[in-house]
Amino acid sequence: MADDIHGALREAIRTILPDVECVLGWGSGPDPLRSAPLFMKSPEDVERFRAGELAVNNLAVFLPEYAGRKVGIVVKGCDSRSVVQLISETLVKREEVVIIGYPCRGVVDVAKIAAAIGLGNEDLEAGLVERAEVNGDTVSVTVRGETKTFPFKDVMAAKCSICRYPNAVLHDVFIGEKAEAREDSYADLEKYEAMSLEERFRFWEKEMERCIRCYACRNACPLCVCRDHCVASSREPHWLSQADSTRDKLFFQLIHATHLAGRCTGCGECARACPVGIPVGLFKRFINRAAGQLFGFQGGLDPEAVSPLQRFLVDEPTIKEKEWK
Amino acid sequence: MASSPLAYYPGCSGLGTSMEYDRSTRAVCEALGIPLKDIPDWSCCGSTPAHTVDHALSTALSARNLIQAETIGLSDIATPCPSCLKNLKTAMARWQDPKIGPAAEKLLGKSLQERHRVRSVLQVLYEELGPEALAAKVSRPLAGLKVVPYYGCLMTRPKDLMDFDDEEYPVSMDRLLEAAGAEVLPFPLKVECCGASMGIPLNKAVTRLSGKILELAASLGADAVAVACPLCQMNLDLRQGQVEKANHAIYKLPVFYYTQLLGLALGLPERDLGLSKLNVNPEPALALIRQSRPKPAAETAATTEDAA
Amino acid sequence: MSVLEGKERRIIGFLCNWCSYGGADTAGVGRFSQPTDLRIIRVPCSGRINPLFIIKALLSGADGVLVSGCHPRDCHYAEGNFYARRRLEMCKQLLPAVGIDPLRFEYTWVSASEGQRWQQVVTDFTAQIHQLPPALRFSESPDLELLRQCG
Amino acid sequence: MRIGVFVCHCGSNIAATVDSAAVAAAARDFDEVVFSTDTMYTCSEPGQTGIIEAIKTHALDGVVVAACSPRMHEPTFRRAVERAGVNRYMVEMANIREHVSWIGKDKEANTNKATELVRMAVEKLRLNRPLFPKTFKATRRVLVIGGGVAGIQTALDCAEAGLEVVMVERESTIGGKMAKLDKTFPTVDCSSCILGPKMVDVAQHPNITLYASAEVEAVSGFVGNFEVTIRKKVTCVDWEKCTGCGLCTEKCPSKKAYNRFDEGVGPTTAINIPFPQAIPKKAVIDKEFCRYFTTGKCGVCAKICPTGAINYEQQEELAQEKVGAIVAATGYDLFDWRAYGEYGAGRYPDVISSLQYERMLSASGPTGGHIKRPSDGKEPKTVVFIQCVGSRDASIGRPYCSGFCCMYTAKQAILTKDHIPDSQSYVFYMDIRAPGKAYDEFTRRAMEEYGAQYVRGRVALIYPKGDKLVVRGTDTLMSSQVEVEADLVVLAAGAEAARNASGLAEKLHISYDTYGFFVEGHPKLRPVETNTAGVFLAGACQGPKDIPSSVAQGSAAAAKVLGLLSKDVLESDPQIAQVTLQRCIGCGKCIRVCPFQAIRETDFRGQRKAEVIEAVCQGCGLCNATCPQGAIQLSHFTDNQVLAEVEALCRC
Amino acid sequence: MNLTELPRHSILYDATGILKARLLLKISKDLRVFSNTARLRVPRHGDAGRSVICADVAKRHGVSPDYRKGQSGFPARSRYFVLHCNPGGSGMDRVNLASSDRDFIRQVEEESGQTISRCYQCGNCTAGCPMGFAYDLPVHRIMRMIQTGQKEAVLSSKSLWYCATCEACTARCPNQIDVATIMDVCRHMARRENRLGVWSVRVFTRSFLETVKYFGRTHELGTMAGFMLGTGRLLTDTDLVPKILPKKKLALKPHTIKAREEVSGIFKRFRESQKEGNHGK
Repeated sequence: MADDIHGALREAIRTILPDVECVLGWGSGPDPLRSAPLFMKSPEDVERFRAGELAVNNLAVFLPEYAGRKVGIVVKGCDSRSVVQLISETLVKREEVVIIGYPCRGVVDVAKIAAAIGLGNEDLEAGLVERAEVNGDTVSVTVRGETKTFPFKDVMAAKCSICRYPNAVLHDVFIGEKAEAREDSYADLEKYEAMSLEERFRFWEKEMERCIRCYACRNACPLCVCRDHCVASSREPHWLSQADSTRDKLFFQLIHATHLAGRCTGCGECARACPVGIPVGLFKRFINRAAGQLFGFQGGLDPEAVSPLQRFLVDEPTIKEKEWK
Repeated sequence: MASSPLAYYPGCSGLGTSMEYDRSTRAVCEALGIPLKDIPDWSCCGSTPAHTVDHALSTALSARNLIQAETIGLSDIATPCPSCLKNLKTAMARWQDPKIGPAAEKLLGKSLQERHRVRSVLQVLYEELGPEALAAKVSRPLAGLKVVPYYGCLMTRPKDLMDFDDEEYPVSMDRLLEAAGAEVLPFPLKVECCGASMGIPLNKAVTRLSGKILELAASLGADAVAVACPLCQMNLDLRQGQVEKANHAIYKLPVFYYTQLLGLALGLPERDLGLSKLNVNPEPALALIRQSRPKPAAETAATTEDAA
Repeated sequence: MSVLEGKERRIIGFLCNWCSYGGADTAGVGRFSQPTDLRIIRVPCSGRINPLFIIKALLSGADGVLVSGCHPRDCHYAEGNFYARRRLEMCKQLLPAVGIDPLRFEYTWVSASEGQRWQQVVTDFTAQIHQLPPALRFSESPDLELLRQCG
Repeated sequence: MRIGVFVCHCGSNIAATVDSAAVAAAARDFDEVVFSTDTMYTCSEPGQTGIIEAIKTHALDGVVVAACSPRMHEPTFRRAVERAGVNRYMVEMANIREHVSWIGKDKEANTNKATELVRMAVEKLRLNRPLFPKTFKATRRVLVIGGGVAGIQTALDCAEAGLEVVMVERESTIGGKMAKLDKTFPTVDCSSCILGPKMVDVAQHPNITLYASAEVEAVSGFVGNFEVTIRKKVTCVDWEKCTGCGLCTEKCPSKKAYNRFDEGVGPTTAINIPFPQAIPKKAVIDKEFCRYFTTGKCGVCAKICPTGAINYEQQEELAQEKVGAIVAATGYDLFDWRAYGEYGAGRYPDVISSLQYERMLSASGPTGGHIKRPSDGKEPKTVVFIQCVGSRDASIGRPYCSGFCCMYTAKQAILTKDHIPDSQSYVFYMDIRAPGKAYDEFTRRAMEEYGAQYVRGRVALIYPKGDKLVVRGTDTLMSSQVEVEADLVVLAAGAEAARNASGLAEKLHISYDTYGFFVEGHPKLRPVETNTAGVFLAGACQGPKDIPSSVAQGSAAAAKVLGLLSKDVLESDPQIAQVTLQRCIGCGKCIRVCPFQAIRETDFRGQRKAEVIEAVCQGCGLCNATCPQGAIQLSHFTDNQVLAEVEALCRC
Repeated sequence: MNLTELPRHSILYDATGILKARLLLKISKDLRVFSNTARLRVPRHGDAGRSVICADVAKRHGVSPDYRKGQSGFPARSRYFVLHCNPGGSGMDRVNLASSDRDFIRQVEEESGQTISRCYQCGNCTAGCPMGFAYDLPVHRIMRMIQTGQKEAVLSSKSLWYCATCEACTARCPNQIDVATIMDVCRHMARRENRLGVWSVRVFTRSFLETVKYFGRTHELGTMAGFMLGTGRLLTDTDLVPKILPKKKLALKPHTIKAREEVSGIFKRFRESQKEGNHGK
C-alpha cells in the first residue's frame, strides 16, 4: 500500500482521536507477516498503525463491546459491511462510531504463504518470520534469513478475488481512490457441489475430526454477538452435549450458520481464524447464496435494512414450495 | 389476423355430403383474409365409429393428421367439422395418456412431436376476426332473416377439452350471424343431440331428436336454421322429409351452414357457397334476404352495389 | 426397540397445534390410513420451530423431517407461519451443504379440516423417504471406540 | 421426578390395533417412570380415580397419559392431576389413538410407535415445570357479529343475563335470512311473527348497542380484552335524525332500484327502508340508483325529509368498542345458481331461486303474497321444484348437503297448494333429508295431503317452449327420462359461506374450512367454541343450519360467553414466553417478530433487555425460535423440551 | 361362435321353444340347456340383442325367465337365441350381491380412468340422454350395475350400442364422472368378448371403418352399401336417394389417399394387438 495513503490514514485517525475513546486499527502481530488489532488512544499509538494487504483482521468484532462509548474504526470494504450490519441490528449505534475507510485491493492469506514456504499454519511460531513486505504485485517473506517472493495474487485470500465491495460501504472519512469491485458467481460452491451428497457428508465428517472446539471461528465472527451467552456453552438451553463427538462439532457449525442466516456479510473471519484450517466459511457461503436468491439480500449494505428472516411477504414469489399431489 | 396460414383439415364429409360446407368455408376464409393450407394427404380421423371400437385406434387415426400437418411446418390447425375437431383434440389429450399414448404410437408407427393447437373454423373466425371486424366487411346484410343457431352436441363439450364458448349456451355463432345482419333467435336447444350417426342404424333416433329441434325452431318462427356440423346438417336437412313423415308435420326449414350465410353477407357469389347442394329449398329464405336488401344497402358503402 | 427393522424409517414431524395437529387428528377420526413411520412432535405454532431442531434431528439419525403449519394467512397467531416459511426454506437450502439430501425435509400447510390432505402428505412424504437410502450416520469416533475397549 | 404412565385402551379404539399392556410394560423401563399401567377408559370416572390414587400411592409428581389427542382430553387430565394435588402442567399426553391406532392396522408397528410416543412424552415431562396462571381483568361486554336469528338469540340471552352487547350487522336491518321467509317448517307458522318481536327486543334492550350498515374492520387484543374497530358504512342518511317515517321512499323518483331484500323480485326506490318491520327502521340511499349521484340532479328526499336527515356528503366512520368475548353469527349466503347453464343461467325469467319464491309467498312481499310468474304476472299452475341446486354437486365445487333445502322445498310445495289450490307441484329430489323432529312427517304431508309429486332424479335441462318451460329430468325409480311442462321453476339453491367469511375469520384468527365455513373447536366437545379463546360461533356461519339449530346454537354460544365472563377476572394461560435476563443481550429481534407486541424493551441496570407482557403474550413461541442465544423460552415448549423429544425419537 | 364358449349360465334356445325351455328349467338343474344344434349362427336379421331376456334363473330353477322383450320382437327367420343371465335386465329377479364382479369394476375404472363409486345415482345422465328412449338400461342404471359388478348385464346391454356419444352425461354429471368414456370402455370390453351388441350399429361401425381402412378416408356410399349388405336392410334410406343423387354430392368412387397403406397398417396392427390381448386374457 502506498505510503501517502498510510500517511493520510494516520492523519485522519489523529484528527478524530480527541472525539473518541479509541480508534481500532491494525498493528504488527506476533511477527511482521501477521497483523494484530491496534487500539489507538494516543497519537503515539497511531505511529504503530498499519493498513494494507497484511491488515487482515476484521476489527468490527470489537465494536459491540464499546456500546455506549464512541470509537473510531478503520475498515476495509468487508469490515465496513460488518459495521453496517451491526448498526442495522441496533447492536452498534451509528452516532457512536466514526468510520474511516480506505480502498482495499485484497489481503494476504497467511495460510497460503505458510504453505508456500513449506510450513503448516500451526508451524508459524511467533518470530519465525523475520520480515514481510508487499511491493506492488509481489509479497516477500524472510524466514531464517531466507527471502521468498510470491506474486500477490497467488497468496491473496480467496474472498478478495470475489470481493464486490472493496471500499467501505459506509464511512465518515474515506482516504484514497476507490478500488475496483469484482464479481462473485459462487463458483466455489459449484465446485463443491460437484461432490455427491454422501461425499460431502464424509468430507465434513473427516474435516470435523480435527476440530478442537476452540470456538475461534465464533470469536472472530463480528456478528456472533451472544458472546458469553452462546448456546454452545449453555445447559439452558442445552443444544450441544459436552461429548467430543463429530456430530456435535458439525452441529455447532450449522448453529453458527443458521444464526447468521440473513445476517452474514461474508467477511470470512470464521474460516481464517480456524487454527486447524477447517473450511467453515462454506456453510455461510451457502446461506448467503440462498439469502440472495430467495430474498435479494446481502448482509451489511444498508444500515436501515431489516434481516429477511425478521420480515416476510404474504405471498412469497421466490419460494417454490413442494406441490403435493 | 393470422398471416401465417392455418393447416386445414376438411374432413371426409367435406368431399361428399357436406361439400357445400367445405366450399363455403374456403370461400369465406379467403374473403376474410384467413389463409388455409390443406393438410397434405390427410386421412379420416376415425369419427365416432373408431373411438367406440378402441381409444388407441381412434387416437392413431387422428394423430396421423396432426403429423401430416407437421410435414408442412404448421401446428395451428382448423377444421370445420366438430366431430373431426373433437377427435383431433381428444387424440392430442390421449397421446399423453400413459396407457393409450404408447399403444397409439405403436399402431401408427410414428410419433407426435409438436404441441398442436386445433380449433374449429368457427372458433378461428370468432376469436381471430370477431363479430365487429366481420360486420365491417359485410356488404349484403342478412336483414330480415330470422335464423336459429344450432351448434350440435360436440362443438362445446366436454368443456375442459373443447375450451371454447359456453358449454350449455354457446353464443359465438349467434354473434357472427348477428354481425352478418341476421336476426338470431334465442334457441334453447343449441347443444342438444340431433341423433348423430344413428341416422343409419336407428333411424328413429334422428326423427325423434332432430324432430324436436326442427319443431322448436319452427315454433319460434325461424326462417332458417344455421348449423356448424355436417352430421347435424344432414340430419336436419336431408332427413327433414323423414322427420316430417314421422312427426306428421311440415317444416320446410332450410338448413344452412353458417359459413354459407356469412358468405352471402360478404357478397360472395352463390355458386361459391354451394347453395344448390341444400336439400330443403333455400329460396324462400334467400328471397327474404334479397327483399330487405335495399334498406341496409343504402347505409353501406358502394361495394354493396359492386357485389350486386 | 428400534424402528421396525427394514420396515420403517425414522421420520419426525413438527406440527402446529391449531391447524396441522388438528388436521392429523381429523385424519385419525376419519380413519384415513397412513404409513406408521411418522412420529409427531406438537408445538404451538410453526413459528416456534427453530430450524436447528430439524438439523439436529437429521444429524442424529432421523431419515426425514416433516413440518406442517397453518396455511399462510390462517395462522392462529396471525404471522407465525410467514416467518416459519422463510426460515424453513433457508434451512432446506442449507441441508445439501452438509451432504443431507434436501428431500429429507419438507414443510407444508395443512388445516384442521384437511384430514385427507394430511393423509396425502404423510403418505407422499413417507414414500419419498423410503425412496432415499437410510440416513448417513457418523462413523464411530476413535476415542469412543477406545472408551468402549477400556470399559 | 416420579412419573406415572397410564396407557388407555379406549375400549377397542386403541386396544384393537395397539397392545396397550405391552406399551405400559415397556414404559416401566423409561427414566424416572415409577409406575405404569394400562386402563380401559382413562378419561372415565374410574380411569381418573385410578390416576389420582396412583399419584397418592406412588407419590407421583408427573403423569403421562397415552390415549387420544391432547386436543381432546388434555384439559380433562389436567383437572384430574390437580385434584390429586399435582400441578396441572405436569401432565403430558401421547396421542396413540388419532395418530396411531386409528390410522394403521399393523399391531406390531402401532405398538412400537405408541411406545416411542410414550417415551417422547416421558422425556418431555421430565423437563416440565409447574406453571401457575396469572389473573387479569376482563371486559364484561360481548360483540355479536351478524344480526340474523342466531345472532339475535345470542344477543338477547347475553343482554338478559346482564352483559353489555354490541351487535354489528352488515345490512341496514337485522333479521337476516329469516326475515325474508314467509313461513317456517315444519309448523308452517309465520316467520315474522316469531322473529319480529325478537328484533324489537334487540332494538329496545338497554344492554344492546346496535350497529347496522356496519362491518368489523379490525380486531386486536385477546380473550377478555378485545379491541374492535367497527366501520360504519355510508348510508347518506343521518340515523340520529331519521325517524323512519318513510316519506322519502314515497317521493323518491328513482323507483327501479335493485331490491336486495326482495332478492330482486320487484324493484324498490333508491332511498329505501328494506321492509316495514326493519330494525332499525332507518332509510338508506343506494348510490347506484340514486339520481342525485347518477345525474347530479335531484335531492327530492333531502327536500322532503321532515328532520333534515339526508346527508349526501356522509363519510364512513370508524367506531371503537372494547369487549371481552366475540360471537360470530354471520350466517350463510345463497348459492348463485346461475352457475347452471343447463337451467338457463338466468336467461329465463320464470326460473327463480327458492328465496325469491319465498318473497313472493310473503304477504308483505313485492307481490303481496300472490304467486306470479315474473315474465307475465300470470298465476302458475304447474310449479316444478328442483332440489340440490348448488348442493351435493362436486362439479361446481359444492359437494356438501345444505341440509335444509329438502324441508323448505316441502314447505313451499305445501304453500303453493295453499295459495293456488288447482296447482300441481313437482319436486325433483335426490334423497329426502328430513332428520329433525316432525320433519319427515312434514315431507310426507307435502306428498300425501298436498299432492306434491316427488320425482327422484336430477334435472338435466330446462328450456322454454311457448310460454312454458320444459323440464327434462329423470325418475330413477321408474328408470326413465321424464319431462314436465312447467309454468314456474323454483330452484332450491343451497347454502354457501357468507360473502367474505374468510376475511372475517382472518381478522378473528379463527379457522375456516374449504368452503369458507368457520371451524368449531371440536364437533362434539366444543361445537360453539373456536380454537381462539374468547371467540365463539353461532348459526350457519359454522355450516348450513336450519332455524331451530341456529337458535339453539345462538343460545349455546351465549351460555359459553356468560360462563367465560361470569367473573371479573380471567386466568391467563401460563404457557407463555419468559426471558432469562442474564442471557438476553437486548438485540430486540424478539420484539420485532412478536405478532402481538407482547415484548417490550426495558432497562435492566443500564442494559437493554427484553420483557414479556404476560397478559398479552399468546404463547406462539415465535420469539423463542428467533432468539439466537435462547434467552427467551416458551414455557412448556422450551428448547430443551423439544430437543428432549427429538432425542427421544432419534435414540430409539 | 362355439357353444362351449357361451357363458355358463346361458341357455341356447330356438325361436319357438320358449315353453319347452321353461319346462326344462323346471325339471333340470343343469345350467346349460342346449338346443339340438352344435353351432350357433348369429341371426343376421333384426336385433339379436332382443334375445337377451333371461335372468339368473339357473341358480333358482323354476323361476320363469323374463321374456317380455322377446315376445314382440322375435324375428321369424332367426332360429336360435342365446339367453344370458341378465340380473339387471328384469326387475323381479333377485341379484346375489356377493356375485359382484370386482375385477370388472376395477377394469372399467382402469380403462376409463374414472372412479365408479363417485356416482350417487342422481340420474342426471339419464335425464339428459337423447338416446335414452332406445336403451334397454338407462345410463344411470348402467352406472349402478357397474358399481355392483353386474358385468354380464352391462356388457350385454343394448344401451352401449345406441349411445350417440354426445357427452351430455359427462357434461352435466355433478360428480364429474366422464360417463361417455365409461360407455366407450364398456363397448370396447363387449367387443373384445365378441358380444353381439346391436347388430345394426356394429355393422354400421364396421362398414364405416372398412372404407377408412381401404381408402384412408370414409366413403359414404361404400359405408351405406356395406351396411345394407351386412344387415340385409336393403331399403335403408332409399327414400333419400332421389334427394341426394341430383345434388351430385355422393362420390361414386372413393377418395383414396396416397398413403393408404399407412392407414390400413394401423388397422392391421390393431387387429394383431387385439388378438394378442385376447390370448393374454
